[in-house]
Amino acid sequence: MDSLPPYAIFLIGALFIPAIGGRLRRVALLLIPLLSGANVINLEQGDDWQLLFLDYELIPVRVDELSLLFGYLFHLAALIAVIFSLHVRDTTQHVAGLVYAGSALGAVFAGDFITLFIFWELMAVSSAFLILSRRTDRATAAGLRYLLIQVLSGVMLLAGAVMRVQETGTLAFEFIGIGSSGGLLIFLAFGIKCAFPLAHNWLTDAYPEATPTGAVFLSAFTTKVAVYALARGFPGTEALIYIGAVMTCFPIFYAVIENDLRRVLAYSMINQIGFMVCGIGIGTALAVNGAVAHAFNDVLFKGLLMMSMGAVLHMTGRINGSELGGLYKSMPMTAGLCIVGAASISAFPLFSGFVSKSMIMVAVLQEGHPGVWLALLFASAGVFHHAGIKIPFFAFFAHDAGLRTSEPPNNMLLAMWIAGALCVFIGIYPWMLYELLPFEVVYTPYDATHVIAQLQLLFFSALAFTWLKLTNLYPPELRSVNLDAEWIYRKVLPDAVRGISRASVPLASALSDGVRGQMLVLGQTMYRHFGPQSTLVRTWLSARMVLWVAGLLGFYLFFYYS
Amino acid sequence: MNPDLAVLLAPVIPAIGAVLIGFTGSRPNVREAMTLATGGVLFGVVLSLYPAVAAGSRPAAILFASLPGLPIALEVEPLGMLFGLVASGLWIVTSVYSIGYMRGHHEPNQTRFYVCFAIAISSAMGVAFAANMFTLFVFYEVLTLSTYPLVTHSGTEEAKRAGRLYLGILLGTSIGLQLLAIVWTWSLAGTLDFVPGGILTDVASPLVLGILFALYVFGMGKAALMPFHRWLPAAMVAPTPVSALLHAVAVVKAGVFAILKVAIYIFGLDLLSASGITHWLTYVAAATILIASIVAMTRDNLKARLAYSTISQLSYVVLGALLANAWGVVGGGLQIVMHAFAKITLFFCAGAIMVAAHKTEISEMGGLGRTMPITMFAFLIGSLSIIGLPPMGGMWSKWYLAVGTVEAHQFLLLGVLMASSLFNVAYLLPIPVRAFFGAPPAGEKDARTPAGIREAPMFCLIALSVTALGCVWLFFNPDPFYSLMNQIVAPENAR
Amino acid sequence: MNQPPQHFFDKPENTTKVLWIFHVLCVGLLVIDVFYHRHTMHAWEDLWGFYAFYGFVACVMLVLVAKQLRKLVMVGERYYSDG
Amino acid sequence: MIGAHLPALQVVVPLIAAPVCVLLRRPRLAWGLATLINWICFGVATALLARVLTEGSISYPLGGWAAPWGIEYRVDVVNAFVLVIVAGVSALVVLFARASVEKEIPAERIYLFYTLWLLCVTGLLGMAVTGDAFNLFVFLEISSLSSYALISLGPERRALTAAYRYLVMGTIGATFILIGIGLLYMMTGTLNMMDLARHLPAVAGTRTVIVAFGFLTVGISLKIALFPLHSWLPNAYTYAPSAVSALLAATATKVGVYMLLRFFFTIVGPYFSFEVMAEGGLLIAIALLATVFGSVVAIFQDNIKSMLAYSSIAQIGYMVLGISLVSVTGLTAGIVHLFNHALIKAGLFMAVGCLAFRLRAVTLQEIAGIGRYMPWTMAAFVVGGLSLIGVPLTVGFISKWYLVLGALERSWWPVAGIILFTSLLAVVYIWRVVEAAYFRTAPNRGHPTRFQEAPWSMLVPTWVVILANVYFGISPSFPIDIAQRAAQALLSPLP
Repeated sequence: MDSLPPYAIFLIGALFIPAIGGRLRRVALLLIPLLSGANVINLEQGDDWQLLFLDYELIPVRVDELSLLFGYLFHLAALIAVIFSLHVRDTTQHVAGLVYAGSALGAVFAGDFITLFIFWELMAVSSAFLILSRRTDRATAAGLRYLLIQVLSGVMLLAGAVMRVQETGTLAFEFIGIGSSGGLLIFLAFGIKCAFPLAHNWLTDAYPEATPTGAVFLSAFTTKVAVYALARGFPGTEALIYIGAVMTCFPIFYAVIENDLRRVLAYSMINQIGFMVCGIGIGTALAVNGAVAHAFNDVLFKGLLMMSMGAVLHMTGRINGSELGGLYKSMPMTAGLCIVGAASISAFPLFSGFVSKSMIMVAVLQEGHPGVWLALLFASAGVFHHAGIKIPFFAFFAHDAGLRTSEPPNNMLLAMWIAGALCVFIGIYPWMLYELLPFEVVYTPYDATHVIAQLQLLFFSALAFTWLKLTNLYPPELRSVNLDAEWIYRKVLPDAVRGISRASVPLASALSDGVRGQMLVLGQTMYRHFGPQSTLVRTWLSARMVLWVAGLLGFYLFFYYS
Repeated sequence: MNPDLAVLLAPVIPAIGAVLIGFTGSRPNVREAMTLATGGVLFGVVLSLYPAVAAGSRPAAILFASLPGLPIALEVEPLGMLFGLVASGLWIVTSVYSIGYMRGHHEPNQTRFYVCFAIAISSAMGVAFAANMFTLFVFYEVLTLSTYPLVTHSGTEEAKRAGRLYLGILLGTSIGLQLLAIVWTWSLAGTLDFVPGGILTDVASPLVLGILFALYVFGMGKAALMPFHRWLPAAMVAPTPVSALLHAVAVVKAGVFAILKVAIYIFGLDLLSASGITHWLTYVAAATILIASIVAMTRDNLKARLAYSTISQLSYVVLGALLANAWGVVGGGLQIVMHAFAKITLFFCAGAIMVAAHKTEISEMGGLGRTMPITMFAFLIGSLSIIGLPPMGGMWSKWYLAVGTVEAHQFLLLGVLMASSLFNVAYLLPIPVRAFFGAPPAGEKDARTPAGIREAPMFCLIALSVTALGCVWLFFNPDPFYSLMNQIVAPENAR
Repeated sequence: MNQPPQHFFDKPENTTKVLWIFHVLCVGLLVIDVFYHRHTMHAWEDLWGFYAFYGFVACVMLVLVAKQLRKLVMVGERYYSDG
Repeated sequence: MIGAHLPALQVVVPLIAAPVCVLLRRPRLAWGLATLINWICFGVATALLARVLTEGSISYPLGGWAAPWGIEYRVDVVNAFVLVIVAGVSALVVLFARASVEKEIPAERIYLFYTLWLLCVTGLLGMAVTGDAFNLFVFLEISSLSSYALISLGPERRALTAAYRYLVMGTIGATFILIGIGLLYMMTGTLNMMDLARHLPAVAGTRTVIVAFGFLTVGISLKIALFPLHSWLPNAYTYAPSAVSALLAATATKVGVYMLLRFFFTIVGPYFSFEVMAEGGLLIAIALLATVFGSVVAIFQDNIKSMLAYSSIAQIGYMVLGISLVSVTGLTAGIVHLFNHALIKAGLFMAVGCLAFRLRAVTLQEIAGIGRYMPWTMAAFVVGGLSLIGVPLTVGFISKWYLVLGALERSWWPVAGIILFTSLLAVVYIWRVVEAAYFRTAPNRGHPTRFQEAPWSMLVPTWVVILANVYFGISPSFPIDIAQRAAQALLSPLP
């Protein structure tokens, strides 16, 4: 065992970054993912680490196809994100980004629940700083909400893990299944991180509030770790098929009417994860391969889209569709790369999304879920509609908003170029990706049926867009907030708490006043009866004392006789 | 050093220290040196006991014979070792901190402060190493009385009111309930010695045992179990080092420590779990955890919020004892350690903020991270440890407590622990987050324009950094404390 | 007088040209469906122009439903921050 | 040679010394003689106790007339113990008295004071030592009359009315006792206690004996100020000279309780007293009422002496409570509390005497902030107060321990609860003093010289008593052994 744990270089590097300044820091930032990548390339399957800690047998590193694939992917993502954020002069963001990437690596290589939990929570905390670093009141609030929900996921994982240890006697993170209550809790914990419906709002709430560079990190890791964890623990769980289908469909409605383009991307992210979740739920070799491959591609194209929007935000300071437009004039290269990302997410043939999403679609049909298949097809059309067309259209084309700027800094462009190139490369030559997948791939994406069907779907979706746009049926971009499930915890609950506390403050003070009053009355009563002037205590006349004595004697005698 | 002698010295050294501090009161530098020296020697002595105890031996000493069959005696067992280490170790740090704080804050009556502090530590050592319930009770009362002047240090009307409440609740519960329970135990069992496995097996009906146990649990007023918690927020009028060491470590932990002791060595876990007499009490502890957390959220005064947080966290230990199984006890014991390090850090930070920035209200602390980065970072670490997030030691205690609840099939309690973690996030993390990322309150110069760093006094910073690093260290190295606790629940595992 | 540089879509006729090309491509794709046999896994796929119509209808539905959704969920921008 | 006559010497020495004192006239000389005599008495009492402990009961026929016909002095463990208490306290208080008396009493009356003192001591010792019922009445009158006079010497005019009331009530009490003794004599024809005890069972249950029992109960209750016949006591203690308060509070009621023990256990016998007459239930109810009433009223007193007086009423309740449990533990508690309460109250009244030496009046208003001016006095008061509360390591705790234990042995745990509850009330009234003395700012005191510490001649005896509180709290085996033997002796059937 001559290699380091996959996450070590990131975490150790993060410790030293604050001490390094200026140009040297950029070199160090680049070196970290590269060195770590070299370390991971050397890892062989079965290079597991074992550790006896507090009488628990831990497996801090477990290397197999699945973890290795995500290991490579996360290095790639980290490298791109680091390059994209090289220009930033904010130690917090650099450190948080590195710790975040490192703990994501730790999570996918974790072979036991304790290790998984540790990195799960480390991810939550470190990623929150990427949101908080935006340093606006909105971002601070959103970051805290984000953290709260991530910790909720963490504690559910902890609770589930503890129950599972009691049920099975082992901490090893293998197939779990939802048959036991512990398994169910873990499932829900993964589900929160995976943005299951009704638990998805942390994503759409927080990611758009992150820093331009932070969002790139965020889009790469958290949900993908969750997808990995589902693929490891719950492949073939039927519920996931339907959950995935819902996840693909409902966000696109919100995406259509959402104004903040990064929030549109956040919704589309849920939509893409839905495909993966669905694939994991199907659970066949093809489906899981497709889900994992799609996760791989999603990191790249969603990263690319996030980066292009980040670049726009960085250069113009705006991100609402209603305030943008016509930027292709001053940012042509960004526009072009954005379109590459859009094509990839929409699964245009020759772009990366096509080679992975179709695997899931085929698997769904093979396993006999036509309804789900229709839903996914609808979502595919929809994703093109809102991510493929809406994002580039409203940002770079549409009505010229009069913004004149320039291309973003070179490091941003470079990062986007790398991501774009990879999207196209995988789209054209998917075999290298297929090699890495956990199961053997016997699937060919490029045949006439697939290509033509996909083109038909996409072109007519686009046709619908142009028709709606030309007839002004298309809803205009409006500055607004769209209520979603978060309404419950951002509005209903706080209002209820406020209402209760508003009602209870007078109640509590009345109560405490009442108690205080009662105590006072009690004190006064006691004083009246036992104070120096009370009947029992004040100096008695001798005659009265004698009377008492006589009375008592009588009482005693009576008592003795009876 | 001969372990038996070391046991004897543990309460004696700080008592001697108190005298020396009193005599050197006119020369502050000598006085503080004396405090630190006493702390160092004490910690050395306590530490020297560790190998023997970890190896399974039980050093003991008799101070003097009191009532027939009931000597004031000391004996070190693993749980006491754990508490003794924590209290004596953190005393040194607190002393360092006190030097910075008391001078920076220009507090009066500093000699009285240091003397009482030393006496309090002396009695905490006595509580930790008590060989029987009677000895524990004696030192417990000394602890109460010696900390009263610390609570009322400022001498204001508010401080006196708080002092009355402090004394009233602590003496009231200990005399009214705990003493009754002790005498009762004596009359049932004929002994009060702490014996592994307990001394009450087969001597009384479950009903009697249930009442007796409740008397003990509520009689330890220092554990701040609701409804006997009010003294703790009130005691926050004390100078911050007092709040830090006493109301996060020595005093409050003496309470929960005593409950654990009673559960393990008076009743015995088997008896407790078999008779099911603790069941309803677990809900009291759970309610305390939740209600105190909710109240903490509504407090804007930092120390008040921390006080309610302490109330909540203490009930974790109580819960651990009430679960009456091995894991609950391990979790409870670890929680004593983990919470001590984390909460003392938080109090140190609160005091540092008071000294350096003259702020007590949380709503005024926006943007403070720019002027006091070290302090606020330590605060963040402490908060994470309280919540139970890695890489902080607090994670391990939460883990074992969770295992304990599952072992006892108390899934509701598991839910309470988890919910409490979320509450902790909600009331602790906004403080450092707004300090680092929020804007300073209106009317203050915007700190985004480069302002000079105005950190707390150096002594304060050293102390709070040490404890914050302690939180991290405990994540990687909880084993010294874990193995102690493990020895209690699985004696065959003594290392 | 500093004339701002002219860009491609600044001329409406360019937009029209692009749209024309696009419409032709659409028709072409629909026509292709007649000339080749696709290997299908589900009967619906065999319907003529299934993917094309499905895509069109789906998107129109999506937008129209979303417009209705707006009536339900859209609130002011300061909805949450106003407490 | 002398050894054989110790019982007689115990009474005769002070009795003869009293008129000598009148002849001396000079204050210092009178004091010197009184001191000497008191210490001789103490020596005699100690020697008697030592002999009784080693050799068993001593019977001493006065004037050589054998038992049933002559007057027998009979010393067993019970009264030897009482003798030591009375003589010891008196010996210490008389040391204290010199300075105090010179301040409070006009010089020309001081020789009278010491004469009365010696007479009072004679009476108290005589009551304890005698084995003859009528002789007991005689000594009762001696002690009572001299104490009325002692009280009336108090510095305020109200001392006269207080003494007058005491006179009226005391006389009624003594008369009742006399009637009771007379009725018993009527039925048995003997006045010797042992003889009475032998003859009474034959006539038990007759109306005359029952009536005698009633008169004795009420009479003794009056003398020991058992609730509700307490009303003479507070004013008497409050307005008496400081030294007298200390002497009477520590000894007079103790001898009264001894009288109760003698009549109920030795003469009438526990079987008749508690089984036939069911005296136990009645006494417990009254004793509990006394403890609660005395404690509550004490809380509302502003004059510290009357606060202590009411506390005495409560403490007498404890003793009677212990006795009426009619078990070895209960009686041990009652008897050991005789001893302990003597130490507590003597110490406290002496500390208050020190305060009175410097202040106009010993009220809470007057003592504000006095802790800074009279640290030793107040420290003594605090330790005594802790002992009164029953804090561990003081004698007060030992008493409470046995009382609660006794109650629990009988499963009367509400009684145990009330005992502890009244301890809490004691916390409240003691704490009022502590707070006033230490935590209230002193009024502007005109003459700094007036507010010095009390003279050492007062402080030293005070501290001797206070330290005895602690010593016998830490190492209580001496009083407990004796009390246990006494309890067994009282409960065992006659030889």
